[in-house]
Formats: sequence, C-alpha cells, structure tokens
Amino acid sequence: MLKAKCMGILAAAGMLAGGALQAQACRIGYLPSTVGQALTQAWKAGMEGALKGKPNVSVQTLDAQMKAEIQVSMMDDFINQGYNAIILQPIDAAALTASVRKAEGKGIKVITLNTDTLLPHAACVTMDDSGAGHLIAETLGRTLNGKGNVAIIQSPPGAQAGINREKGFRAALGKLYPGIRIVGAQNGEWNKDKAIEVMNSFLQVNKDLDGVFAVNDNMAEGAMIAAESAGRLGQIRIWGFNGQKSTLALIEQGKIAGTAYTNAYNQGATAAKYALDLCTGAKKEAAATEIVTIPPFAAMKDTVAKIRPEERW
Amino acid sequence: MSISAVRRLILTGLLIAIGAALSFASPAFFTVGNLMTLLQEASQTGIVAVGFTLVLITAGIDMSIGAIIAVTAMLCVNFLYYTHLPAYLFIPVALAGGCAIGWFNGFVITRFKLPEFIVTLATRGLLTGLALIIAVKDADGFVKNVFIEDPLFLRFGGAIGPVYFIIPVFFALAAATQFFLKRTRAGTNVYATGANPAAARLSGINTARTLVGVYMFSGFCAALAAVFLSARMMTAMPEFGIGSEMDVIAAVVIGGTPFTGGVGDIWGTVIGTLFLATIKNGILKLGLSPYIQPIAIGGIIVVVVVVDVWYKGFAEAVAARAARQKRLLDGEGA
Amino acid sequence: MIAHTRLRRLLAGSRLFLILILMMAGLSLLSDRFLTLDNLTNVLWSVCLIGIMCSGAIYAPITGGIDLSVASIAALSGIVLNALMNGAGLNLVLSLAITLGFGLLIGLVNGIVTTRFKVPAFIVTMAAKTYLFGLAMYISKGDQITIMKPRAFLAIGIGKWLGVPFPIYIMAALAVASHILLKHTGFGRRAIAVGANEVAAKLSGVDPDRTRILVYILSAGTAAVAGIVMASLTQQAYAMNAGGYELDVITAIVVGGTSLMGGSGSVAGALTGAVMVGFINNGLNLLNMPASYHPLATGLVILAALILNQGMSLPRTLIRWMARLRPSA
Amino acid sequence: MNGMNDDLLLCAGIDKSYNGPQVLSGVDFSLRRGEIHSLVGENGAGKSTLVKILTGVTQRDRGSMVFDGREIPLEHGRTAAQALGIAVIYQELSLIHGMTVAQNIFLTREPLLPGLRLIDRGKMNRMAQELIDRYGFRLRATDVIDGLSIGQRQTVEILKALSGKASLMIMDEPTSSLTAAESAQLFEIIRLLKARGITVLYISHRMEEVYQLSDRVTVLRDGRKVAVLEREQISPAEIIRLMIGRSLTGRESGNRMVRSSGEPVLEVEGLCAEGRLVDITFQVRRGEVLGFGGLVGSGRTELMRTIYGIDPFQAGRIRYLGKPYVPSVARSIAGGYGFVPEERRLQGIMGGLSITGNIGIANLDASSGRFGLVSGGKELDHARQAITLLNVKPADPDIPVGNLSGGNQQKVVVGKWLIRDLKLLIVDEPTVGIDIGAKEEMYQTLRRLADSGVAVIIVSSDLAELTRLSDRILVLRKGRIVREFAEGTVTEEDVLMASSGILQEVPP
Repeated sequence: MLKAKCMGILAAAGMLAGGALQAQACRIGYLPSTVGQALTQAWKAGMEGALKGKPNVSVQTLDAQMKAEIQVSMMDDFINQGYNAIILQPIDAAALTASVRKAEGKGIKVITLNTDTLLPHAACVTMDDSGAGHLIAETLGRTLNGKGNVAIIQSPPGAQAGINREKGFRAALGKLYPGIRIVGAQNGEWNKDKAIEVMNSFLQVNKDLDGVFAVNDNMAEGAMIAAESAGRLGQIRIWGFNGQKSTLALIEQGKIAGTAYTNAYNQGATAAKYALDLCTGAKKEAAATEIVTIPPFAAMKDTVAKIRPEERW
Repeated sequence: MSISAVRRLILTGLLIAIGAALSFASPAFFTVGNLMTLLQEASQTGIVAVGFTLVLITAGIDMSIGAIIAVTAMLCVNFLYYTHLPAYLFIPVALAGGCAIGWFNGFVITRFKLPEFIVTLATRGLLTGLALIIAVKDADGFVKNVFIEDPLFLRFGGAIGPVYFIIPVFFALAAATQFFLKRTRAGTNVYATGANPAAARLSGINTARTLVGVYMFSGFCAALAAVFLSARMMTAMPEFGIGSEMDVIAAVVIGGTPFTGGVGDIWGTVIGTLFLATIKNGILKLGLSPYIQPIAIGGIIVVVVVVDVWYKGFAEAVAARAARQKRLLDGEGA
Repeated sequence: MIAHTRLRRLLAGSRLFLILILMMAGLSLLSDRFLTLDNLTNVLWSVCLIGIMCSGAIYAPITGGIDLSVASIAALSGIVLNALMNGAGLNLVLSLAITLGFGLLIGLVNGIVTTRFKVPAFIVTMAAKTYLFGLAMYISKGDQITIMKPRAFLAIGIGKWLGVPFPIYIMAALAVASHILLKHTGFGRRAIAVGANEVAAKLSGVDPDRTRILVYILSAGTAAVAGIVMASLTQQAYAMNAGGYELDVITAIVVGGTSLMGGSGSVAGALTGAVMVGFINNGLNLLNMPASYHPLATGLVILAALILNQGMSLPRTLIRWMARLRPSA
Repeated sequence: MNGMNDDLLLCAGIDKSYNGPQVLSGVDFSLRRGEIHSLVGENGAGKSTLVKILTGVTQRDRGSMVFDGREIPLEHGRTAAQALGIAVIYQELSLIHGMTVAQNIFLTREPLLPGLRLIDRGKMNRMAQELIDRYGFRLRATDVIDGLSIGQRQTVEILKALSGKASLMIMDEPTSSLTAAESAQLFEIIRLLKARGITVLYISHRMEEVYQLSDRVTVLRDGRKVAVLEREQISPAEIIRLMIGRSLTGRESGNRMVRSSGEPVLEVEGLCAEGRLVDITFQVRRGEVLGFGGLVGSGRTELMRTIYGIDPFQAGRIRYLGKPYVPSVARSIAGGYGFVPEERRLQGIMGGLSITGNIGIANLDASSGRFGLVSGGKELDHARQAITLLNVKPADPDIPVGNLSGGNQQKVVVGKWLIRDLKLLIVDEPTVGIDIGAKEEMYQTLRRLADSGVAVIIVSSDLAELTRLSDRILVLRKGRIVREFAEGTVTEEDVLMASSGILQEVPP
C-alpha cells in the first residue's frame, strides 16, 4: 500500500516536472541524535530555509535523546506513518543500518547526516570528520612549529563522530609532526563542565602544555574556561570542532585558537533539497549512496572574518 | 469487587480511552504496522519489567537492569565477533551471565544487609564500565560497534508475518511468571518475603535465598531483553539500555505494584507497559514539538499515578468507615 | 556499656573519613601531582555542583523519601536565569532571586504531590525530572545559550578569593548551614523523627506533611543554586547540562552513611562521599587512564566504600527494616 | 491418675547461659497431656528462654528433655521441634498480609497437585475450611488477612499450628492485643484444644487470665523454678508473691471511688464524631484519675484521639482550663496535654532514635533558644530528668529506644511529657505487655502525677488496673458513655458487665 502511494508520488512528480503546479505532499522526518545541540539546531534552520515557500512540504522533528534504541524506534515510527523522506543523523552507523534498510525497502528516501550507515541509501550529506581532524592537526602542528605537548579532550567511548575526528587528528599528527607528543586523552562527555574538570587535570600533570584538541566546540569552551582561570590560556592553543557561533566569537577574542568550521546551514539545506527532489521525483535514487561532503574550514583569528554573520550558527 | 480489581479496571479503561483518542487524532496510529511496533516497544520494556516486578514485590529495587542489558549485549557481540559459535550455543551463556550478575546483587544485598537501591546503583556503575571494557575495539583501541550478520541470531529481531518474534515471547514470559507467582510455593515465598520477612522466616521460608533468586530472575529478564534488542539493532553498543530502568520502574508502578512490597502481579505490569508504550508511541503521531513531548509524558504519568493513589485512598477510607459503623453496631472488638 | 556505644559511634562516624584518607594516600603514591594544593582545589571545584545539591537533597532520604528531579531543576534554573537576565534584561540580583524562587516553587509542587496525594516520592520526582527537562528544552528551544554577561554573574562560577574559586565557598557555606539545620534546629529534628516513625512523630506534635513539603522545597532550592553556579561556571544555559547528576547525588549521600529508609543522616558524610567520587575521577584523569576504565573503577570503589562503611548503619538499618514492615497505624 | 506416662514433656536440670550470665539454672519443668499449663515470671525470669529451648530456636547447655517419651538431644532445632508437634503462637502475629486465611495456614506446606510442583488451590481451601469448621470458628478460608480483626488473626495463627498436627501449643502473651470479648473467645478455643487432648503452655502477665485458665502454674524467678502450683493452690496474689518475692501494696480487686474537688481541666459536652462517638459529655478535674472502661472498639481510643486533636469531630463543645478549645495536636501539646498512645511500637516510640531523640521531639519548644537553634545540652538534661524520674534502664540517653524492654520503652513515652508543665495526661493502655515490676512503677508514677495536680485520663482493658487506679470510671459502649462509677466500691465485674451491656444503663 505504501509502495503504491510512492508510485503515486512519482507519477505526480513527473507532472510537476512537466510544469503543472499541482502540488503533492512531501512529508520529511528529521531525526538528529539530539535536538539539544547548536549543530542540529542549525541543520534544522538550514532545512527550513531551503524549504521555505515550497507547497505542501512539512518537516517533523523527533528527539532521539542520544540513544540509539530510541532513534531506531523513532525510525520505525516515521516508517509506519509513511513519511516520504527521512533526514537522519545516525547515533551509530551499525545500529541504524537495519532501520535505514527497512525504510528504503518501503520506498522511503533516507538522507544521513555526518555518519554514513553500512548499507546503501539515498544520500549522505556529511562534514568530513576525519578530514577536518587532519586539517586541525596540520594547522595546530604548523602554529606549534612541529613540536610541543598536545592533549585531547575526547567524546564518550563509542561515539563514532568523536572517534573519527580523534583518529584523523592522531593520524595526521603522527605523520606530519612526529615532534609533537600527545600527553593525554580523556573523556569530556561532550559536555562543558566535564571538560573543565578534565582540562584542570591536564593542567596539573603537564606544566608545559602547548595545545589542546577538543572533539567539539562545547568542550573546547570548557577547556578555555579552565585554562583561563589557571592563568595559562596564553601558552595553550585550544582547538574545537564544528564552529558554532559562540566559539567563533571566542576565536575573534583570541581565547580559542581555532575550530574546524562547517557551514551547518548549508549542510542542512543540501540535505533538505535532496529529500525534496527525491520525493518529488526530480531526482532518482542511485544504486550506491550519494556522498556529499561539506568541506571543513579552519577558522582562526585571522581567517574567521571570512565567515559571514549569516553563515554563523 | 476488590479495590485492586477496580484499580486494574480504571487503568485498563484509561489505556483504551487513550488508544481510542489517538486513533481519532492520527490515522497512522491504529494501523497493523504501528500497533506491532508499539507492541514490540512494549515487549522490549515489558520483558525487563516482568523481572523487575518480582523485585518490587519483595520490597526491593534493581537499578542495574539497564546496565545488565548493556553487558549482556556486549557479551553476545563478543561471541559473534571472536568465536564463531552458533547463536544457540552462546545465547544461553549470555542469559546465564545475566543471572550471575543478578546473583551478585542478591548476594551483596543479603550478605551485607545493604539497601538494595544503592547496591544495584553501584553495580550499575560497575557494569556500565564492564560493558565498555569488553566492547569490541579496533586497532587503535577505539570502541567499534560490530554489525551483526549471523542469521540465526538476527531471527530474534525478526517477525512471524506482521508479529515480531519478541511479542509472543513477552506474553509467554508474563503468563509463565504470573503462573509461577500464584501457583507455586516459591512464588508464594516471594510475596511472603516482601510482605513480612520476619513472619516469612518464622514460617521457615529462606528469605535470603528467595531474594537472591528474585534478583537472578531480574538479571535473566534483562539479559533476555538484551538479546532481542541487539538482534533488532543488528549490533550492540556499550550504552545499550542504560537509563531505561526509569521507564521500567514507571511501567511497573503504573501497573499497580507499590514500592512497599508484598503486593502486585504481572498482569498489572503488562497493562502498565502497554500504557507507557502507547503514550510514548502516540505522542509521536501528534506532530508535537519534541520539546513538548517529555512534558506531556511526565505529566500523564503523574496524573495517572495520582488518580490511582487517590482512588485507592478513597476506597479504603470508605471501607474503613463501613467497618467502624459495623463495629459500633455490634459493640464487638476491632 | 555507655562508653562502649559512644566509642562505637565515634569509630563509625569517622570510618568513612578514614577510607577517604587511605584513598588519598594511595592516589598520592600513584601520582606525584595528586597531593598538590592546586589539584585538591580543583577536585573540590569539580565536585561543588554535586556537593551543593547534596546539602539540600539529603533531607529527602532522611524523611524516607528521595528526590530524583534535582538535576533537571538545576538545568532549568540556569535557563530561567538567563532568560530573565539577558532575555528580559532584569538586573542580576532580581533575576537570581526570581530563579531561586522558581526553584523553591518546583520543590513545593513536588512536596505537595508527594504528601497530599500520597504518591511515592520516587515516582513524583522521576516524572518531575522528565517534564522539567522538557520545560528546560522548551524555554531554551534546545539551544546551547552562551552567557557572556554580566561580568558579576560570571564571577560566581570562576571568580576566586585567596586562590580558591567561589563555588567552593558556596558549597562550604551551604554544607555548614545544612549541617546546622540538621543537627541543631527543630526542622532537622522533625525531619529525622518523620523518617524514624511518622506516626509517633505526629503524636508528638510534628506535622509530617509540612515537614516533607519543606524538605522537597529545600532540595529544589539547593538544586537551583547549583544550577546558577553551573550556568556561571560553564557560561552556558543548556538543558542537557547536569544530565544524570541526580544519581551521583544519591550515591554520595548514601555512601556518606545516610539510610534511604529514613531516620538518620549526615551532611558531612554526604560531602565526604561526593569528594571521594571526585578524587576517583581526578585520580583516573591524572593517571591518564583510558576513558573506558573510569566507570568500572568508580563503581568498584563505591561498592567497596559501602561495604566497608555499612558496619555503622547496620543495626539501625535492621531496626528500621522491622519498623517498615509493620502496616503503619 | 497422673503417672509418668501421663507426662507429655519432662525437663530436668535445664541450664542455659548466653555467653556469661546464667539465664536458666537447673530448671525442672513438666507438662501433662491435655493440660493448660501457665508459665509465669517477670521479664528476665527466663520464660522466653525456656520457650526458645522447647521450640528449638536456641539450644540448652545442660539438662535432659523428654517429649512424648522420646529423649530430645541437646542440638534440637526448630524444624525438629515442629516435626515433634511443638507449635508456637507468637506474640508478634506472624501472618502474611495480602494473603488469604488458607494461604497463611498452609504457607510453605501448600498441598500440591499430584505429580506437579503446583499448588492445588481448591484442595488447599477445602482443607482449610474443614479445619476451621472442625473447631467451629467464624472464618472463611478465602478471607484475606488484612480484613480480619486481631482476634480472628490470632485464630488463624492457632489454625496454622493445628494444621501442623500440634500436640503442644505454646501461647506467648496471646491476649496482649485482644479485647475482653476476644479474650473470652480465645479462652473458649483454648478449652476446646484441651478437650481435644492438646496441651497448652500459656504465658501471660495478666493474673486473672492465669487464674481463670490454668490447670497448673509454673513460676520462674531469676532463671530458677520457684514453684509449681496445682489448680486448687492457684491464686493471683500468691502467684504474684512468688514471682516478685514480695507481696503487693493495694487491693487486687474492688476499689472505692472518690469525687475530686479540683477545678475542671477538660470539659467535654455533647461531642459527636460520625461513626465513632455519640453525644459524649464528661469532665476531668485537677488531681483526678479518670478511667475509661469499655470494650476495644467501644470508642475509647477514638475519644482520646479526638480530645487530643488527631481526629476531627462534628458536633459538641470542648472547654480546656475553662476556655473554649478546639484541639489540634500542636495546640494541645503547647497547652499542657500529654498523650501516651495505644500501640507503643507503632505510635509511641521512634525505635531507631536515642532516648534523647524520642524525648526531645516533644520538647523542641523548651530546648530551642535564639535563632530557633536547638540546644543539645538542654535536650540531654531533659532526657536525664526523664530517665531519673522514671528510672529508665539502662540509664544511657544515647541508646536506641528500640533496644529497650517494653516497660522502659513505655517509660520513655510517658517521660517526654513529664518534663513539661503538664496539666492533662491521656494514657491509652498504660501497661500492655510490660512486666509486673514496670507496671507497679507506672501505677505509682500516674498516681504521683495526679497527686501533684495533673488531671490523668487512663484507658485500659485490664479491669484490675482500671478499678485500682481510677478515682472515677466512665464506661463506653457503642460510642456512648453508658455508665459512670463515681462513688462506692467498684469491682472488675461491675465494669465488665457495664461494658458488655449487661448492667442496665444509668446515664451520668
């Protein structure tokens, strides 16, 4: 029955392509790992921007509360409700593969954000986690002239995005700057006050800490607070990841060295466009997942100005 | 009709009412597909809740069930990833693992006379850690969530026609446990231990053994749930199920099993789980903002429990007054 | 006989503290960085949120109840505060006052539902945890709001006096206040009495409902303070902050020798418990132990501390067991 | 007629010491088949230890024990005792709430379906009902315990024992929580058991019961057997003399009433509380001990709770110290009331807390100083005062009240009022389940209070106690005052008859 419905949509889309402005409903489900994050907020904003004025297009957001089980059951819910497309930020690649396959099987187009799943689906619009990690390592290494001590504030063990960022960073550092030692890596639980705690212990153990890489901006800001209150912010170059606007502001103030900025609005918008085109049939689904990579940009004191206010999230 | 029976009816009535309301509110609710998903969700919580009900009947509590799910799931994955044993060999081992953890809880509680809440809270931490440690790691030592492809194992996540395999299992387990509670000596001992341990001991019941057994069963149920969960997700993550204990507790308590022990049964828990699952599933259909949803869920839970408790108090007050009147009339003793 | 009981009580009281000392000794052997003034300050700084919550939340277990909503209250108050201060542009003091009042109001609601409707505190506060989180999400639209001004506010969390961050003073002040409240005021006496035997307390002129309501107000109040401190410390109003802290709080309280069945409690113990957990985390960080091993280590230490420490609460626990099992008159 | 073969139990030279103090020394003790044998003695005389040895809860150090012609080894366990047919009706009822009569009777011995490990409910209920009918009790096998009266619950306890084929039934303070009527029923049952050849070992502090029931009485004192009295030798006075080794002051029964002339402290007029009290009118004066008689459930306790301010009332007026007064617990305490509730453990003491804590909670007003701070010093003084006033043992203000003997717990409950400016003391069942010595002290305390000008109201099911203590007795029945004994001599019989409505009603 759902299949039939999709056929209908495709047919209608054909007409739409033919210029007849008789609109067909396109219901898009948006399922981020959590709704409580600057990044996922920005994605949503981006989507809404892209879909503004489009007739009969609706976006429903659900909150997976950082739990794969919940995300899977919410996927099922979108499927049962016969949504036409789902924009998903998988909490875990493996854990969501099954539901993505199920959705695709029902003819529902799935666009994943940031984390690709193990089986092919419509598209994956991603910021390049490991690439950006590489970029950060490169820039940080350069500013440290290839030597010094660096600490990492990690994501909780098992969080894919964080792991990829850290891996990229470590790999690049090892390859490009063997002179830089990684003196510590501790879990900041994506969370600011934990990051303060972790950073404090780094500061205790390493009297000569030169750089810190926090795998998201939130934790970078926490590290900044700790370093500042220890009066050692001057000597330590702190890098974040994502480029949310609060961090960009801190970069301008010179408190945070830099972050890997990705234009999340743009990313969200791209995902939304894919979803729309796929369900209006303006675009056909390819056999393999279509990977769209939003390139990261190393935002530092001198380059951050390039990011226009309307691009800041 | 007994007070508890009426309470049961009220809850069931509420459940049906809410179900009906949702069916009107959203065409997507009352469809085979959705109802099956709903039942699947309910069963996922329900299997754990069945074990937890027994713990609550003994006036105890088990905060570690979520963590047990995590550990058992990781255990299964380890077997799949490192050994290539067939599922029917290692699943029993995993379930036994759940029992073993339950035994540990029961042992510490009875041996050191520590409050159940804090002991199981401590084991919760312990197991959370254990799950991370035994998690499959990649070359650089980062946790790697394995994609399970073993067809036999995956069958647990599958369905017979539209009916997910977990659903009949849940109802079977519930029925069996209810039967156990009401029709076997061991079951009676569980109630006795919860209602009045001193008296139970006087009657020659080994309350310590009963408690340990109950926690083992709770562990077993959690482990069983873990198998189904990881089969459905085709992977296992070290954080599986952690935090789900709150849902389980809510379901059981809504089902009318109090914290004070000695009372309660599985049917109540079944209704409670269905109730919770219905609310959670239905709320998604109403196109509410995700920020409103927790408010609604929390609110509904409070209202339901308040109504239930209020009715209980009211009914008991009426009964007591009647008794007093009677006493007054025939002047005899209380 | 008298001397004996006195002695036993003294030993029992200090037992947890001895465990703490042993732990510190062990850690300072493992890491030369551990036993430095800076580091110890940092540990206190990192436990101050839990500590502040404990100082108020401890009264719930003392009356035989529990409060699982403290973390959500903390997160919510941070958001409310920011909304008032930077949203509505009220001045700092006024916003702080209103936020605190709001916290107390939540406590009042929790208290009323538990006492008047006789719903178990566990369920009431668990549900409160859920919908308060939702409320926080709703008000903040789920944003991570960065708080850059006013300076005075930011000082609360990171400002220092004599090299010691303010939050530690706040924690100390609240803990001392709470200790006095528990050990030297009528309210403390009443709370303990209600936990020990509600009926007997009632017949001796205690109003159990009133006492309980006050208890939950108190608990929510300190949670709100913790929320304010957290908002200032992290310079952020964010619904996700403090997630899961309620369990850490309860752990600290119980490790500190407070029985969940009511009738006894020790603020000093609860704080010792909190600090103990703080030391474990700090130690693991200093030793740069891989993140995967932290929860296990923490869990083990807590369990060990419990078993070593339970000697003191054992007899009381047993008596209370008996008391609890009688159908109350 | 009573030769050796007639003896069910023969104990000789039983010694028992709990690491140190000798609890039983050389106790000889025998039970005849089908007799009702009372075991009396003050608390600490060794009664409970002897029972524990019989039931195998603890083991004797020395001495021989022959039950039913069989020699019982030293290591004699609880299960062994049960197997022999020795059953105990515990003072603390040991029934499981939420379960039916049948379930309780057959707990852990449920009849199983043949071949299966499953309980045969039908059979269990049938068996239970048969048992009930055989003894002609008014019970249904399917009744849930929670709905039964204390008396009925005790019957279930007895049935539980009977179902185990008991040949010796030990009853420890069985009437402590029973009404007069229920006690009467219990005595019927006991006689029935005797008639069926079951031996009953009866332990009680209530002399009139021992007197009514026993065929023989064994008296213990300080772990020694001081006497075994045959039926014809039994007299309450004699027993008490043997128990405490001195004769009691005061008459055993019958007491002159005296009208007190002090000004009224509490005046109650036309008090009505729906379902509980009907048109209650009375007053109590300074220095007077006003006794309330009547069966439990006649509204005595309800009346006390109402005038203290726990339960509400619909109609009527109360004047306290001459002023109109609407009671509330807090107000009453502030105004100089004292209240000693009916059920000590559930309503009186806070077992987990120290003596200081228990006494302090009622005297916070007295012990708190500036800024509402409570002075621990003052509280300790209060505790010490109470301890010395009532000579609480042990005299350690720090020990948990839960660890004290019943008598001393009651002293603590009373004690917390004595350090206040007390004007009216309400005592509900002052001496239930406490030993003779403590009883005596309690009586003296109450009398002393009255003499010092306090108005004392006591409620008691122990008629000897009531008649002995009171200056004036009001008898309640079905929520009304049916009789006042204000002058002349009053005997226990008078009160009992009034309570049970046999005496024609003469409203005061």
